[in-house]
Amino acid sequence: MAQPAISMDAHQEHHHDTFKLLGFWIFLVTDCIIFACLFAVYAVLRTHTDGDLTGRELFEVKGFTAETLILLASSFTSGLASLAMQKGSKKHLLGWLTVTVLLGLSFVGLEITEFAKMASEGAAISTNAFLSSFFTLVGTHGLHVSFGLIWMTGVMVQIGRYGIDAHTKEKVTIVGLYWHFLDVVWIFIFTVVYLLGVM
Amino acid sequence: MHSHENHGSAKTYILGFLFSLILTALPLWLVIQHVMNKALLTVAILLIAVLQLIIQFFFFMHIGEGEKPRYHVMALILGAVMVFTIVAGSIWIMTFNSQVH
Amino acid sequence: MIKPLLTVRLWKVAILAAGLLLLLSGCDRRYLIFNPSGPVAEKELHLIILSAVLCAVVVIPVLGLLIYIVYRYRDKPGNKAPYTPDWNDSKILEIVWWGVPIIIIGILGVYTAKTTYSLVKPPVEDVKPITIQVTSLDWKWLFQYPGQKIATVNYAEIPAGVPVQFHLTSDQMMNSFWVPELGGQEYTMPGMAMRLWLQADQPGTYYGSGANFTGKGFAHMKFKVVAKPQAEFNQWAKQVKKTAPALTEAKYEKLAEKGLAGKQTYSSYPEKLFTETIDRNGGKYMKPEMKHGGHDMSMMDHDNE
Amino acid sequence: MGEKAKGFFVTGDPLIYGADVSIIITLLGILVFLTYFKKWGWLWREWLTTVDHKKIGIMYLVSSLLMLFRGGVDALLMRMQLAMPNTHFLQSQHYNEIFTTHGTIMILFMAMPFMFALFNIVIPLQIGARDVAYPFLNAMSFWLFFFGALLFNLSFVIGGSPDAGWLSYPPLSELAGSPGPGQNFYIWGIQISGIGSLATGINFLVTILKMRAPGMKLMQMPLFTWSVLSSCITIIFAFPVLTVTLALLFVDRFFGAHIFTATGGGNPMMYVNLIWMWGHPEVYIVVLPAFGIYSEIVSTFSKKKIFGYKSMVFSMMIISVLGYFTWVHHFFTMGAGADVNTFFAITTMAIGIPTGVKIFNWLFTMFRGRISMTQPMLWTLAFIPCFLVGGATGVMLAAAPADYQYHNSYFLIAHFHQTLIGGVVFGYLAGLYYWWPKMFGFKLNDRIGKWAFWTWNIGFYVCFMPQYALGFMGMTRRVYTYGWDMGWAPYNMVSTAGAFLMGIGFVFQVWQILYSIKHGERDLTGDPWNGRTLEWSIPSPAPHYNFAHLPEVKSDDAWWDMKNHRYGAAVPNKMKEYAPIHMPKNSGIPFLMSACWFVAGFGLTFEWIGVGIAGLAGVGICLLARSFQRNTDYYIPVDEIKATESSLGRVV
Repeated sequence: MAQPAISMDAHQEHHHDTFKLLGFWIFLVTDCIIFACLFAVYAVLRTHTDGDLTGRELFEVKGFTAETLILLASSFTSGLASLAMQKGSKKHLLGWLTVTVLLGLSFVGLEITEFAKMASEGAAISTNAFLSSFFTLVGTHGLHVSFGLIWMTGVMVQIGRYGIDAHTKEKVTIVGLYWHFLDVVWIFIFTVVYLLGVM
Repeated sequence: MHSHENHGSAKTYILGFLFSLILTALPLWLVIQHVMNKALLTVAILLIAVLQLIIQFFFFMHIGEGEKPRYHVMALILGAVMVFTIVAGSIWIMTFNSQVH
Repeated sequence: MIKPLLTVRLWKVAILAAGLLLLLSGCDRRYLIFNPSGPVAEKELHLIILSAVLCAVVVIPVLGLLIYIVYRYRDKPGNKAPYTPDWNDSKILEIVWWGVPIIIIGILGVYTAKTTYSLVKPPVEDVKPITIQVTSLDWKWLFQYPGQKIATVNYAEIPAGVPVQFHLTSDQMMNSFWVPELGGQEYTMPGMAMRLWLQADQPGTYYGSGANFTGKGFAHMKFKVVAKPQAEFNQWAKQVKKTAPALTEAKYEKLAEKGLAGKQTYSSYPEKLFTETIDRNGGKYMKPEMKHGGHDMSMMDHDNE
Repeated sequence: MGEKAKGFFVTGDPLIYGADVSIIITLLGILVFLTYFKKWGWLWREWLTTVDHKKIGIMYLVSSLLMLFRGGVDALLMRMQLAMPNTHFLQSQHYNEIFTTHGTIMILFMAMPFMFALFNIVIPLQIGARDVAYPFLNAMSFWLFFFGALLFNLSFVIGGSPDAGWLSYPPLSELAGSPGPGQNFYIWGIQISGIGSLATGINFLVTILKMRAPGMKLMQMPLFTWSVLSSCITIIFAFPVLTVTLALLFVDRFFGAHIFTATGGGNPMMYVNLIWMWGHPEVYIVVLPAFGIYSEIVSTFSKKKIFGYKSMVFSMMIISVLGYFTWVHHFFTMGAGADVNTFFAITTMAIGIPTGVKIFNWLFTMFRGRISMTQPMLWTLAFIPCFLVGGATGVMLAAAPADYQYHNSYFLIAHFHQTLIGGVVFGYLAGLYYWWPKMFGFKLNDRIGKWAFWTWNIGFYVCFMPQYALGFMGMTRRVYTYGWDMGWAPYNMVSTAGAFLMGIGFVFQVWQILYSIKHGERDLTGDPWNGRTLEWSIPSPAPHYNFAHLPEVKSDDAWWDMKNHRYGAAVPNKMKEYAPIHMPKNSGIPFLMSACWFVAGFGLTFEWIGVGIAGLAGVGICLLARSFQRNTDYYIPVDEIKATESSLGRVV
């Protein structure tokens, strides 16, 4: 970066920024395919309870509604973070990212509690096909969220160290996109798994 | 990167958030109150979910932005077709329609 | 009406193909697929011949063209053939080679669809069919005759000229039930009851085998299907009923252990053995959909009860 | 643990002891060589940490040729066992392992890396770019593939090979059917390399969309570039499905879940459904780039523009998307019903249409051209009849009721070997001969090459034509032995002879490479074939920045038109000043991170949770370390560019 950029290379540099974003969008599409397969498995196996409890008996409206709202709110706050970044306010950017991470942590916490409770009621991943597909689908999403939390924390440390520059801007944009995407996936988990489950 | 700084405003984020809240509450209410029969309800809440997806794509993820040609939008559309193929195709195939008449 | 309409229409095509097939097979009895011994295998053979002929219509001229072009336009000093380095487009030619394959695939598609739908129906309508329940085990085949209440292992007897509906399942690994001279195969899947219609026109002994890999003993999962005139078949069944031992739960357990087995014959079997096998392997989830016909693409017919 | 330790090393088979000894000797040899000649630093700096697409391509190539050898030996062992009835050369268990590894290796560890080798070596040069879009990710893809393949091959000597078939259908591949670690090796070997393949798909998609030379429009891209684009589109939609399917199988095996099990409500057919959703597009992934290669070669060696360019592009795009809608033809016989079967039969036949169109276009490219019989062209000409017949038997297989008779028989085996060898392998070999001078700066010897070509080709037909007949005779795949009663013996004998001929062909090629390293015709022009596309405009081998000046493209066949001063295209940029070139720095992280994946995969294979977690933690640390890296690139100064260019004989 220290070298003076010549016009041709400046042109290329500019491209490199949009490259990363395009590549990340395509990655998100591949992630969509991953979730599509898990949804397909869940849709096929959701009645295969092998005589055990069904979704209606296992899912708690209060719990999954809280999870939904928390994740939605965190998606909103991560949006506010990128807004703060565009205004150049490092303080607000870090503030909103912290709120996002805290919301994300409470989401993961709630999910772990929910899973633990189900397991204690004898509804574990090895119980039957329905629960296997439930835990893999919702668990994969949970893993994505957990990964996102570590990533976002890493980005926050970098903002703390380097401030808002081209590198950190790009990172915030991409991790924000990832975070919104996880909320979009959750909309379908909320609908297909939980709402159809308690219907 | 600096040429199109327009990554949404506070207004779009707040609007998107409000819409999403409504579109979350609505299907929840429909399901808890059993407003219609199961088949219709299923279709309704799935449609609402798709609507919320579209809202978030535009208000949170700003898919309309970026330089042309918008390859990421093409990728998403093709991705949507594939997602539909995977889910609907699997259900169709696995609805074990054994060769009985 | 023993021969369906398809046969008559395809007859001429079949004669054309006969030369080719003669070269290939010499109509040797060892080429099981070219020796259909029942209506199902016959229909399938007709489709095979039709598809081969339709493909040959394209393949042979193209091969000729290839040889001609490569010879004519080879890079050799003094080659007087025309040379047009920038000629790269011709609407008419493009239409021809998009059009011809589309037509060929269209014809083949129609016949494929017809045959596919016809094979889910009994091969003949006016004879009362019999049912045989087939269970693939590691590594042997169990045949149960719900009509006669007898069971056999690694061989099956059937009445000639009578449509047989095989109900196929597996109590272990997925296999595939194949008697080439009588017709194509169908998988045996744990938890599912697949239906396969076959029929032998003439008495005879037909080769059958498992076609989907199941592990160590897979290569030995062969069986014979013996077709007999109805009277002899009845006689055989009666004889078995009188003389053979019974297949008890305990004996079935033993039979289901991994290993090879010889031919066996049983005068009876636990009545619900077949359905219980299916249910135990997840079959209970398949039933409601089977009744529905299940054409609905949404998840509605997966409702919790 | 004691039980497990006892089964840790594979014992009891002289073939495997022999392999053990030769592996140890080879490894020792390499270690001694590197230490004695003080090459460790060189290895690390020039290869293990490189992000140069050309070097990565060469590493892919070497690995894939090694895997071709391993897969080929597997094939020969199988053919030896089947040459005669009732042979006791291999036990059932051993035979099952060998056909499983043969299939997996040939598709995932031979065809895929061979394809990626050509992607890497050719694409940036062909579109006039200095590197791929994400050079770091590109290096990571390679090392993920490398360590995935290593893990898979390790099963041969440690723990035992997988033995449930190359697609490992459950319930056989579940814990109940395959209790040993072999199946876990399969899952993690493929999973780790699969992540790399997915990343490569994204990488080249963005490279082609975003990094073309100034002026090159989409419809001016060379057809190989188009074919890679279509192949990458298929990769990004197909590979995630493989990832999920294998992950779910592992969840079943590791956590005792019931997704694909026969018990507990699981559904094995769902696995078959999912794995073919990847598996079928996979064959198009590997064959589409081969189509691109043929297009380049036919046009170059007929000295004529490719015929029906638009039609070629259109048909490749149709294939890449329609390839996603045909997967059920792999299990017509699972009783999904007449509706499903008819639908997928027709989509499958329909995909034959664009494929057929391409053959006509190649023919008419040669028509009124001037065909030179070089090695790349020979393989291309051999491909056409072979693929034509293979494609025709594919259409025959697509007719669902006919498939009931072919399914899992040797007819099917003959069919897919004809498309995969005749289509894919011939294509990659043609590409290898074509671009070899660009990679290494010399041509491969012609005389030995012709010997290799003819033994390969005659061997192919001798090997696989009898297998069609065996299919008609009712011989099913994956039987390790058979009797005298069915009359299969003579055909099997002939087939085995053919397989050995192909083996001899491979030996000729190894000899050809070794011989040509010493005696091959040097390429000093950079354009030994009188090529048409940009990769031939630069020296062979290409300097590490590829293009001293980015070329400006005004037409398709860009280099051809530059050479012939057409469409206002000048000989590129002679007069322009050089400018410093922006390049990515080397990095050791891809290698280390993939090594951590290997540790994780190995731990999870043996269910040693601690090792698994340690490996995954290592992966995480590498990711974070990369995220914190800032100075990841540098500039090549003008003096260095000048020096390099003049040493390569280019005017400065």
